[in-house]
Order: sequence, then C-alpha cells, then structure tokens
Amino acid sequence: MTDGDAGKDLQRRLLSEYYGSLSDEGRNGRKVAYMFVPGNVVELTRCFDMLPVYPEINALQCGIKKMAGDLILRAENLGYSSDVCGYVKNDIGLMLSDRKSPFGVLPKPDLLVCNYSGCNTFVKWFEALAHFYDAELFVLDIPYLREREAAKEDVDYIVAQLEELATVCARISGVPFDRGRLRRTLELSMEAERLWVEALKTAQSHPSPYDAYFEAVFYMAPLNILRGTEGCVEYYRLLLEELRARQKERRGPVPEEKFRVVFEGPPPWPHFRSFWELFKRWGVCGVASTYSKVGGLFDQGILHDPAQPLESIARYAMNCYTNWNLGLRLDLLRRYVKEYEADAVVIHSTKSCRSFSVGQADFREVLVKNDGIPTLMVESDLADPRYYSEAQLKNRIDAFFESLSHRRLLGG
Amino acid sequence: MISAGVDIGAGSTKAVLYDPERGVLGTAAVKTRVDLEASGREALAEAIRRAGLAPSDVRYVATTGYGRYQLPDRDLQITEVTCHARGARFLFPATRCILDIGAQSSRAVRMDDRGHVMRFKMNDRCAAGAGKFLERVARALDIPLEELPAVALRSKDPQPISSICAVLAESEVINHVSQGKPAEDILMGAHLSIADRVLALLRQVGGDGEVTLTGGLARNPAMVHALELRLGRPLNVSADTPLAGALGATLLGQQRLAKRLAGAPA
Amino acid sequence: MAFARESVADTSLSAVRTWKEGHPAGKAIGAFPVYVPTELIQAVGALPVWLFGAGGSIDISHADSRIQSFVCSISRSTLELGLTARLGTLDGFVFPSICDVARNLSGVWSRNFPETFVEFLHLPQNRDSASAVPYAIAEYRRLLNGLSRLTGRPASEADLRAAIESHNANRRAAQDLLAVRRETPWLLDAWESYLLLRAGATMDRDAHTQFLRNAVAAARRRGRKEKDRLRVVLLGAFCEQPPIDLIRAIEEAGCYVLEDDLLLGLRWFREPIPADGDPLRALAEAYVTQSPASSVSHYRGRRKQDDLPASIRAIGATGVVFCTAKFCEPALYDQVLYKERLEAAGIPYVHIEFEEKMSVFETVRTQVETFVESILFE
Amino acid sequence: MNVYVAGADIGSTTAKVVILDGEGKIAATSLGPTGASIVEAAQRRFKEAIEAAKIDEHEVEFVVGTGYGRFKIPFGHTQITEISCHAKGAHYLFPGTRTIVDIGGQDTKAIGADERGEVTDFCMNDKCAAGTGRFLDNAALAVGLSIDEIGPISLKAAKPLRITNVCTVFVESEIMSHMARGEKIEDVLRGVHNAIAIRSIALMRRVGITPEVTFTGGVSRNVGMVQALEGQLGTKVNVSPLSQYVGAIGAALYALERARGAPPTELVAEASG
Repeated sequence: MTDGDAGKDLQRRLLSEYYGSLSDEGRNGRKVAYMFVPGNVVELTRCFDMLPVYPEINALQCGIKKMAGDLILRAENLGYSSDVCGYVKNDIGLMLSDRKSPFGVLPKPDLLVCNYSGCNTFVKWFEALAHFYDAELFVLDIPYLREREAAKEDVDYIVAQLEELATVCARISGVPFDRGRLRRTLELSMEAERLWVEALKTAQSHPSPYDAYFEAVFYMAPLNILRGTEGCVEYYRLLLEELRARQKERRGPVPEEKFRVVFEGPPPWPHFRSFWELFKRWGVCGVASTYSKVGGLFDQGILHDPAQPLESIARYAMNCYTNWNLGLRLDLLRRYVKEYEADAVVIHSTKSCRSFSVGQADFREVLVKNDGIPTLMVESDLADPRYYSEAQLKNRIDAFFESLSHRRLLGG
Repeated sequence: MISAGVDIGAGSTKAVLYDPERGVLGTAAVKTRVDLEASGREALAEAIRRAGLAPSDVRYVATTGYGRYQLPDRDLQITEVTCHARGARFLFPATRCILDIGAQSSRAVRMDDRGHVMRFKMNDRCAAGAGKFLERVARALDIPLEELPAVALRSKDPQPISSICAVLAESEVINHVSQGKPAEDILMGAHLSIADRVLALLRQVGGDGEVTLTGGLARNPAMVHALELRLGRPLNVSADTPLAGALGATLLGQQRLAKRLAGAPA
Repeated sequence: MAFARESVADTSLSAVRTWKEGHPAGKAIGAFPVYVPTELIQAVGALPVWLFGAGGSIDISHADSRIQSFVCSISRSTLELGLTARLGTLDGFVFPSICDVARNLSGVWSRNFPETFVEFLHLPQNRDSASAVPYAIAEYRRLLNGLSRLTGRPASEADLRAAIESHNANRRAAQDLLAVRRETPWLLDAWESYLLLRAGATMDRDAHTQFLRNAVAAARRRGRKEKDRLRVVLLGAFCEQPPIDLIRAIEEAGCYVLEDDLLLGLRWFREPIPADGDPLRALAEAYVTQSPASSVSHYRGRRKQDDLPASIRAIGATGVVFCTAKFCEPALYDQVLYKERLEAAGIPYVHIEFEEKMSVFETVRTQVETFVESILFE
Repeated sequence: MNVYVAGADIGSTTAKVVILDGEGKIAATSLGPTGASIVEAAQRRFKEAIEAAKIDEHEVEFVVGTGYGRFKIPFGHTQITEISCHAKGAHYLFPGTRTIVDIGGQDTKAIGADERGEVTDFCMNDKCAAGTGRFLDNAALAVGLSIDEIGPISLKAAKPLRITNVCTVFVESEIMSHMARGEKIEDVLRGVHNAIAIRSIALMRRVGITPEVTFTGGVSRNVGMVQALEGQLGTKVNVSPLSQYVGAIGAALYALERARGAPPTELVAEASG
C-alpha cells in the first residue's frame, strides 16, 4: 500500500539535495544567505543564485535528533542565560561546534538577512551571528500587523527596503538583478502555496486524512526550505493526491478519530514523539494548527503574486502568524474551530518563544468563558529538553480529555 | 604580627589566628546563634584560648561571611567569595577555581596565579537551593540525613533530574518515587542535578585548572563523587575547607596589616 | 527629595488626578517604556505619564490569568495595575516596540480594555535604510491623529514646536543632573538622581525641568567628601527598573555609578531636536539618526558593543555592573556581546539579576562587594 | 447483598482510601503518608479501611484509583484523574460547590464544577508555581515547626510581611533572610500563607470564581490557609474534616457508578504501568 511513501521519498530526496547543495563542493562558489522562516525573501535571494540557510530549521532538527541539549549548554557556558530562547542558544552552540549539524557541516553566512517578522528575538539572534561571524547584516524591518489589511505605508516601507536589499545581494553575489527571474520564481511559489492550501483543507473531512499539527509540521518543510523551486511544487502535487486518496478510503492518522483539536503554539521538538503519544492515546487528531502558518498564512488568501513582485513579497512578509496582533490571532483560532469542526483547542505554551506564548492565557480566557470552547493550556519548551516534564503533561492531558469524554457521555 | 579571621556563616562561625612566621596558631568553630555578634566574639575568644594567647596579641581582625558587619571592633569586612578564594589557595597552592556549594546558594570563582579573584558567578534564582534540595529529597525518600551519602553511592542507574529549575527538580523526584524507582538511584540523580547546575557556573567563569570544593556539601562524599563524575577529573577536598573563609580573612588581614605597618595609605 | 520619593512610590497616580483638576478637559496618556515621542502627547494638550510597573508594592493575582509567569515583572505588574483599575485616571496607552512581550502586551491590553485608546508604535528597526525616516514620520502622524481624535484638539505646528522645546529643556536639565554625578559623584548618589528623574514620570514637562534645575543647584552646594570607591557604569536596566534599595546596595558596596541606562527613555537624545523645520520630520530624523545604543532598537551603522570599551574609559570608569531584569531577553542577549568586548579590552564586569519586586539584597551586596574587592585588593 | 466500592487517592505526600456502601454512605476511611513505596502504602491503607468497615476484601465490587500514584495501585480496577474525583467528592460534601481549589503536594488545582459535580473547566499551576503544598512543609521545616503548628501561629501575626515571589524555592530563601533580620515568626508565616492564597486565587480566576468555593485536599486542614484564602477572596470557603478525603470519595463515587453499570469514560489502564 503506497500510503504516502511517494511523498515521503520525494521530500527525503529534495532535502538531501538541498543540504548537499550547502556543502563546499555543492555550493561551487554560490553565496549563502541566512534567513528566518517567517516572512523570508527567498524568491529575491534566489535571483542572485544565493543559497538559503534557515537557523530555525537547523535548531528544530537538532531538537528532533536529540542534539539540542548539549548545544544549548555550550551557549550557556559562553554566558547565555537560561531565560533566553532555546533556538538561539542551539544555533550559537552549533556555531561554537563549527556548524556540525545533523545534515553535515553548514556553511558560514555571506549575508545575514534578518526578516524580522513577528519575533524581536530574530534581531538579537542575527546581531549575535554578525558579531561572532563578523558577517554583513541587513535588517529587513517588517512592521507588526495592526489592522487586517496591511497599511500602505507599511508595504511601501518594506518594498523600499527590498530594493536596497537587491542592490546588497547584487554586490555580494556579483549577479545582476533580473526581475524576470523574480517573476518566474514567484510563479513557482504561488503554485506550491495554492496546492498546500488545498492539502490543508482536506482536514475538514471526517476523519481528517492527516494530523494538521503533528504531521503538518513535516509536510510544511519543503514550503519553508524550498519555496520557489520546481521540486517544491512537485512535492505538494504528490501530497495533495495522497491526502485525497486517504480521504476516499476514510483513513486518518489515528485508528479512531475521537477528538478533533485545533493546536496553538510550537511543538516540543526534543520530545516530539512522546508529546504526540500523549494525545494519540485519546484518539486525538489535529485538524488545524497555527504553528503550521508561521511560514505564511496562505490559507487566509495571502499568496505570492508574480503580477506584483515586491508588493506581494512585502504583503506575504507581514502576514506570518506571529506577526499578526493578538486580536487577529484569536479570531483565526475561532474560525479554525468552526471551519474544521473541532471539539477543543489545545495551547502548547513554550518558555523560549514569548512571541507565541504571551497572550495565550488571554486566548484561553476568551475561548472558554465567552465561546464555551473547551481549551487546555500546557507548558514546556520548543527547544530546551530540560523543560519537558512528562508526568505533569500527562496528568493535565488525561484530565482534560477524561472530562471531555465524560461530558460527551452525559450529553453535556 | 598576629591577625585573626572570623567567618560568621549562617550555620556555623569559625575563627583562625595566623602569624607569618609561625603559621596557623589556633582555630575554633561554634554554632551560629541568632545574636551574630556574640557568635563572632565567642569563636574568636575560643581560638585565642586554644592558641594560648591573650586578646591584646591580636593586631588585626578581618571578618567575613553572612554576619561580617556584626562585629563592631573589626578592622575590615571582606566578602566570603574573596576569603574562600584566598583560603583555598593557602590549602591548595596550585588551585585556580573554587566551587562553593552551600545550603541556599552556590557559586564558582576563578583566580589568577596570585590567588586574586578574577571572575565569579552565583547561581541564578531558578537554580537556587542546593543543600536544602538534598534535605527535601532525603525526606521524600524517608532517608535520615546522615545516611544520605552512603545510600546515594550505592546507586547503579541514577535517574535523570532537571538541573535547570529547583521546583521542577523536586517534582521530578516525586514522579520517580511514584513510579517506584529505587531510592538510591533517585538520590544520586539529585546529586548529579546539583553537580550539573554548579559545573555550569564553573564553565562560565572558565573552569580549566585545579578545582577546590568548599562549603557545606564538601563534606558529602556522594556530592564529591557526582562532581568528579561530571567534571571528569578529581577535585581538591580537605577537612579544613570549612575553615577556608576564616583562613582567607586572616591572610588578607595580614596583607592589610603589613601595608599599614609599612606606612602605605590604607 | 521627599517629594520625589513619595511620587515614585504612589502607584495610584494621584499626581495625575491633581493635574487633571488643573486641566478640566485634560487627558492623560500612559507610555510604556523605553522610548516614546511624548512630545506628540504634549502637543495635543495631554499629559504624558511614564508607566514603570508597580515595583514590589502590589500582589499579582489578576494578571496571572492573562499572562504567563516566565515573563518580566514590569509587564505583569503593569497589567495587574490595569486589571485592578488603578490606572483609571489614564485615558489611553502607547506601547512602543521594545520586545515580543511588550508588543503582545499591547494586544492583551486592547482585548481587556476595549473602550480605552491603545496604540502600538512600530519604531523603525532598519535605521540604515533611506525609507526609515519617511516611515517614522508616517507612524508619528498616525499616532498624532489618534491622539488628536481622543483629546478633540488637533496639534498645530506651533504646539509641536513648543512641545519639542520643552522636551529639549527637560533633557538638558536631566543631562546636567547626570553630569554632576559623572564629574563629582560624591555630591549626588545614583539612587537620588534616579528618584529625581523618575518623579518626572507623572509631572508636566516644564514643572519637572524646573524641579531638576533646583536639584542640580542644590547638589552642587553640598559639602560631601569624596570616598574611596570604584567608579562603574550600570547597564541593562533600561525598561524594568530595579528597586531603589538595590541601587543603594550597589553604591554602599563601594561603587560610584557614573553612568547608567536607568529611565533611558526620559533622556533618549543627547543633542536638542531642532524646533524650526517640520516638527514631525525633526522628531523622526532624531530617532533614526541620534538614538543611543540600546537593547531595544537595532544600532545604526557600527555595532554597539564595539563602542562600549572606549565610552567606559572616556568617563573614567573602571568597571561595568550588568544589572538585568529576570526574564528580560533583549538585555540578556546584549550582555553576552558586551562582555566579549569588555573581556578583550581588560575591563572587569559583574552581572547581577534583579526583579522589580525584590525585597532581599544580600546576594547583590555580596556580589558587588566581591567585585569591588577583586579590583581594590590589588 | 450489600455492595461496597472503594476509592484510593495516592497523592505524592499522603495516601487515602474511602469505602462507600451501596447507598453511597461512607463506610470507612483510612489515611497515612505515601512514603517511598506507593504499592505498600496503597495496600496498607486499603487493608485498614476494610477492617474499619468490618467487611471482607471480596465484598468490594469495584475500586477506582486516583492521584499521582494511580497507575501503581495493585488492587485498582481503573484510574481516574484527581480533577474529576475532586469535583465529584466536593459536590458530595457540599452540593452547592461551583469552584474547587486543591493545594496538593505536586500541583495546585482549580476546578469549575456544575450542579451535578461534573467538571466544566479546570486549570493547574504553571511551572514556576509548582509544589505549593510541599512548600508549606518546607516552610515549617525552615522555621523549625510542625506542619500543624504553622497555621494557628500565622493567625497571631500583627504585621504580616509581603512575600511577593512566585517561585516556592526562592520564597524559602526569602524566609531565611526575614528570620535572620529578626522578623517575628508569625509575621513571616502569615506572609507565606498570604502568598500561597494569592497565587491559588489567581489560578481560580482562570476558571472563574463562582460561589460556593470548596477547599479540598490535606492543606485545607491548615486554619491559617483557610483564613488567608477567605481574607483574600472576601467570601466564605467550604472546609470539612473530610476535605482531605475528597479525592478518594470522588473515586469511590465513580466506582459506585461503574458498579451500577455506567460505561467507562477514561483510558484503559496504563499498559506500561
């Protein structure tokens, strides 16, 4: 039964090709631009043959491969406090161990593009890398989204900076800026994004053919790392086919889908499997998640658009989940509960990521008291394995779904 | 010239008398009472009595520790960090780092080759309460305090306990108990959690070179074992380290006394 | 000094109530640290009120249900003040871009106080870009329009110029006060100058300027003797303010604090802002080109840590006391880069951690005393 | 034939067993420290309860385990979390209960319940405020008193200190410093009780505080804690000598439902144990 193997194999091949391209021979002279996933401008940097490296992706991979603990310790030995973000310390630890990542040695940055969308820590992160690597830093300032539509001044401000960034990339790469190539790349991005939105929507069926949290975080990898490439579009075409097939066979990630849940917040990468198990035992299936929208809120109608190259990049950059103000984030959670017919919301609050966590307690206040949506909030961390206490999490998760099933039994 | 060092600590008060030619003349240790000044006077008088000297023989008194401000007729008060460093240097001349683990707080100190404090770091609030934590774990496991080290050293498979937050560590101890893990493995796990916390401080001040362990937990062999296991090399420990503070105070007192006698500005 | 001490300790902002009695239609606008162009608030006839949390004076029991506990105390205590209606005299709030916690707090604020005027000001972080000044002007105009609607009083160019001049005078008086401390630290303690500056949080600008001028004159007439103390710079307490007793503990442990970044927002610019041309452009250009090195805005051109050693030596300081608030990420990131440069330049430093609600200072005193001893005991 | 059921609440500090008869009347209770071995503590308490009820072990038709050690109870048929049990037990003792606060050894729990004792919402303390129940034992140890003395003594406070810290470990060092500065014991203890009350009430606010409020768990025997809660809340708080057994009572009530044929709603017993 080819349950999703084609998709998995293609993703594995694409990722190994990507990491291969980062090795010394793989690069063959091409320059390297470090960027962040939310609001990144990879379509622009691809025009200059620059290779993208995403420190967050390296950090979460180290988390999954159980390397995060030692790397964070190395950064703390240098003086980083236990109160700062685990992703940053993981990356600083990687730098201190000559960038030996789970996928081989990563290249040094020729340019740090700090697309500062929804996370102030990004600026601090790249100020540190600029210090340690003595590398050039371009802070692409992306204003916080206060109204649903991005204000004209905000978009103009970003577009003006993109033009300046283009001249910096041209200088560093020696490749002149070809706006035609930008449009072709944007077409590939838009196509992949449209397919991804279709794939996401399959979770509206009962049962959902995939877990929109625990599996979506892997399905979104190509869109975060390979956006604007042929392979990326091919992957999402395959993924959509597979999910449609599962929909027909009414097959989902859990044997029997008892609870449809909307997840808010990043997962605890160092304990991903055990955290998923705490929910699987109750027949929980994620039908929507906000973390999978960190790389872009495509399902809210904001796609890249070759007809308005820089404007659509600017608008995309502002519409990443953590760059939305709390009012917009709360409405999105409520819409997801309706559109995907969810039974409850689970908020995973992480100590490292305050841009996600601060305000989640207020969400819970509204969801439970105003909207009557059962909401559980649990705490651990997305990068630092030391903050994950399984017994406490199990106690809270069991109590939550026990009272849900009890209420369901009494027709509550 | 005889100088005295009086270390008025939260638990006990120690006094040491020292003369450059004849070395350490007398030491004393008494339990610290609520009246810190009385404790200081009592320890000093006892040390003088043991050394067979008269109070007037003592030309300089330097105080340190928690109650260093409480002795009115002191010449100078110096913090316990500076004194522990100087005292440990006297006991182990080649030492470059001090690890001091007390009941409430723990700290790491780095010295240059003349025993002078270069850098030091105290545990931040989240990782507080080293000695106290072990007492609570012993109580949760129904183990009397004096048997703590022996039980811990019997452990074959120490249980992981968080080193980042003292409250989280306690909850994890309780979870291990509720999963029926053997007491010695939980206890050694608790020792290793403290070792991790304190060695993180050591690495931040530069942990290479010879390390001397001082403070209350220095007398707990399981703690020494946990530290040596995680550090990967032996530590200097000696029965005299509890006196390191008072020793340092009297030696630094000598330094100040020599300066005063040479007429240099104080 | 007594007046300053009481006004700082009074979390119910009674000073604002008295101001409102004098200005019947007057509105008061709360500004969260670190830097907000309060000239705009003054220009529409409103009173800018700096919010520096509640220190240790109140218990946190409402804020916990809206915000987690692994965040700085100032955001929790400010939210508590709001939720317990102690900020009732304020008619609006302005949150500038400082960090993720402050930015999200503005969202929690507008959700919990829907009728109140709440504005999040995005101060440009890419200050090297030619588009930074026009963007700052657009942001300032957006804020100004909101404030005018709230007070029902548009701000004329003359109002804006008057506000700029009164702020210039206030900053000049603050610089003079700090100069007394820098050149003759034995005449004015750091905790005293802190209190004098902090009193301005709820005062009308010109009243505060006169208040500072009197203090400068009084300080210069003091006959105190110079003590044998270590000259240091205090860094890291730009947003959440340490308890006054902590500043005293640092000084009593044997330090003269020549320079610090306490209440940085009240004295953000060293040079006066030109009041002749277009006022909004003048304010925007000042922010983009003259803002000091700080943890809340990306530095312009050079790297701020490279300038630190020289600036320490320039004022004759020997060491640095990093004094950072618990859970304050921006300060903790910068501290690592600063310490790298200090170590390279052979300048000693010590790092102490504080919380605004701290009441026990033993560990701080021991750490700073040890730091002083390690330098004086050569 | 009279049917009996049992509820066993094995907490991190104390173990409790309650036996109910067919009509849901309490036949017997037993209580003791959990200590290092959960299995022994559960079996000893179960034996004591059976003897007190003067019945035979096989007369107990169904046993529900709850509390931190619930998966290790050898004689338990199934496990239910202490959230559901505390709600059910509190409703049994005070039918008007709508909000329950339980300051346990590991976690502090705030539970919203409806008129039938069903959980409507619940919230447990976040990491920084963990271990509050255990903390009171440590505070007693720190000032050299027994756990039963600190409550009454705290009531004698003239000017209670404000202890503002969230983290229980740091509060302990704050206690030591206040004591060293010569503050009176009762003022320090009152400060500690107030700090815990304020934090527990903050947690209750998350689920909403609707009267009647019932204070359950072992700490509810501490009069100082009851006073502090009522002082900060400004309303009465239900406390009963049986408050300590609320978890076990709730578990026994679920056992009774199950004995009367109610379908299971909780997870099947933990495979790994």
